[in-house]
Amino acid sequence: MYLTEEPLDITALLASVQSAERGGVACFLGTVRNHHQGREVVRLEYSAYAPMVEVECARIVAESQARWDVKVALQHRIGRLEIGDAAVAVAAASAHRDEAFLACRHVIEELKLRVPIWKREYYADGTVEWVEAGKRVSGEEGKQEAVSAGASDSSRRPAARIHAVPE
Amino acid sequence: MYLTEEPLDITALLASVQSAERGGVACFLGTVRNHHQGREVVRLEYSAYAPMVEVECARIVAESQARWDVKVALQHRIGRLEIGDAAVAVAAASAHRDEAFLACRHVIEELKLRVPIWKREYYADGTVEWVEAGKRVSGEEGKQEAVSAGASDSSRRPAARIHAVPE
Amino acid sequence: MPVTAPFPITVRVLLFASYADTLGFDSVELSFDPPATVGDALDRLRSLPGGERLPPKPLCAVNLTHVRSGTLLSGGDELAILPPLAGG
Amino acid sequence: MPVTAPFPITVRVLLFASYADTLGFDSVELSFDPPATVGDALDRLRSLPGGERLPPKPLCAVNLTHVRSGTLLSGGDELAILPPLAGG
Repeated sequence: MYLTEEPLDITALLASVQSAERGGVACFLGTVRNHHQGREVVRLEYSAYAPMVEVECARIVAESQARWDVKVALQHRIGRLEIGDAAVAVAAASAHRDEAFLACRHVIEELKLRVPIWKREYYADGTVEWVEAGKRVSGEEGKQEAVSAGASDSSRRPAARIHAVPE
Repeated sequence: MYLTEEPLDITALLASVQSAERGGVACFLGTVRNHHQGREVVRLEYSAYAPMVEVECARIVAESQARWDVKVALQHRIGRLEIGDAAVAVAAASAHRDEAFLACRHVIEELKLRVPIWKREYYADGTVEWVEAGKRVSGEEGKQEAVSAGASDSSRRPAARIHAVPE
Repeated sequence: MPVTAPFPITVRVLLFASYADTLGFDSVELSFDPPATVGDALDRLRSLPGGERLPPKPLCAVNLTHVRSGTLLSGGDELAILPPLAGG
Repeated sequence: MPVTAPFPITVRVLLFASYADTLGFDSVELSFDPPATVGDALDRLRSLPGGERLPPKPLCAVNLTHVRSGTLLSGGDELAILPPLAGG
């Protein structure tokens, strides 16, 4: 399982790729920051299209292991996360550290591009917003693929889309 | 202290660089392999010019933190290590994962080039040899800087330099 | 030879995150006369309240695989409309 | 003006790993009439038993800093001759 609601266990992830043949292990940890675009974040909530996360992560792992002489592991946490919590962890072990670094970097980049996970930020001012590839979803700031790009009548776009806290 | 005789504590190293502002942590772990150039290794012994290790590691950390917006930590273990034990660990945390990866990679490369640490491999056949940047020190295989390059009288070079186990 | 009338196909459409908020639901079954593409399903969604705010080319997946909007749908497909991803 | 005879300087030389094995010791004090360089100290080591097997340009450090062989030595310096590094 690539998705978990439990705190990520980095030691276990590292152990899962290490072996006596693979002496170099590169890893990456993405943790929850306390700020985003100048606003104070108090916590996050990650949600996912879980079955596709499993399939897409398995593809990324298989592609990386075919491309480099590595063993790769990754995990992404969903649900409620606090500041400093690890949201994602990637580990890549190889006999050659160059390949370990390349594979580790590749996996985190592909994960961000391909794996269906979404993040909702809870701000200190009480508002809550979906975050989309580094942008908040709001009427004027959304990029092409963000909600709101379809309508040309700007009166239909709220200045900022405030989402309710989920049930 | 960058040198330790104790097992490396990866979790503590990661925690030492993480913060609420730095969401991306890249790390590298170098562990003891069970083979080297086709020979079975049973364990290693690392030794060091300890005062210079401390100074040189501090320089590498300072240089990396000046060059990128990162916090860096590293540790190298010395003494007797078994197969699978972590010999070196590097962690670099940044608000930007690109910088975390670059700094982490830089630190491990610089460490290998600059930090005075040596490794002696103990083989399954009972022999023991110093390892120098991926080469064993032996009469015919040593590279330019290895012991033995000075003498032109090949009769003075042992076919393979077998070192005694240290006291 | 007589032309057989196409049998309508039904696909399940899943919406996530901001798109589910925008449309007000996270799952719906839509029926189409084949051939129907992912783009056709998107057009149908755009005709629903809030659907006009979907972007021109959202990320889409059919049966857990990323697809382009020209991809043909088959009966029983699971079509997911994916807001910009924010994992990691 | 009279020429003052140079006062000899003493440096501590440290050998590590394979070099210590080769020379048979890991520390020695050497004295020189200044000016003396790292290269002069290496030449002195090469005149000792086993010293002929030191490479032409070993890595050297003075007072915990990597230096080139042309570096001038001062009294009290700690000169370390470093076999090829194998950390990591």
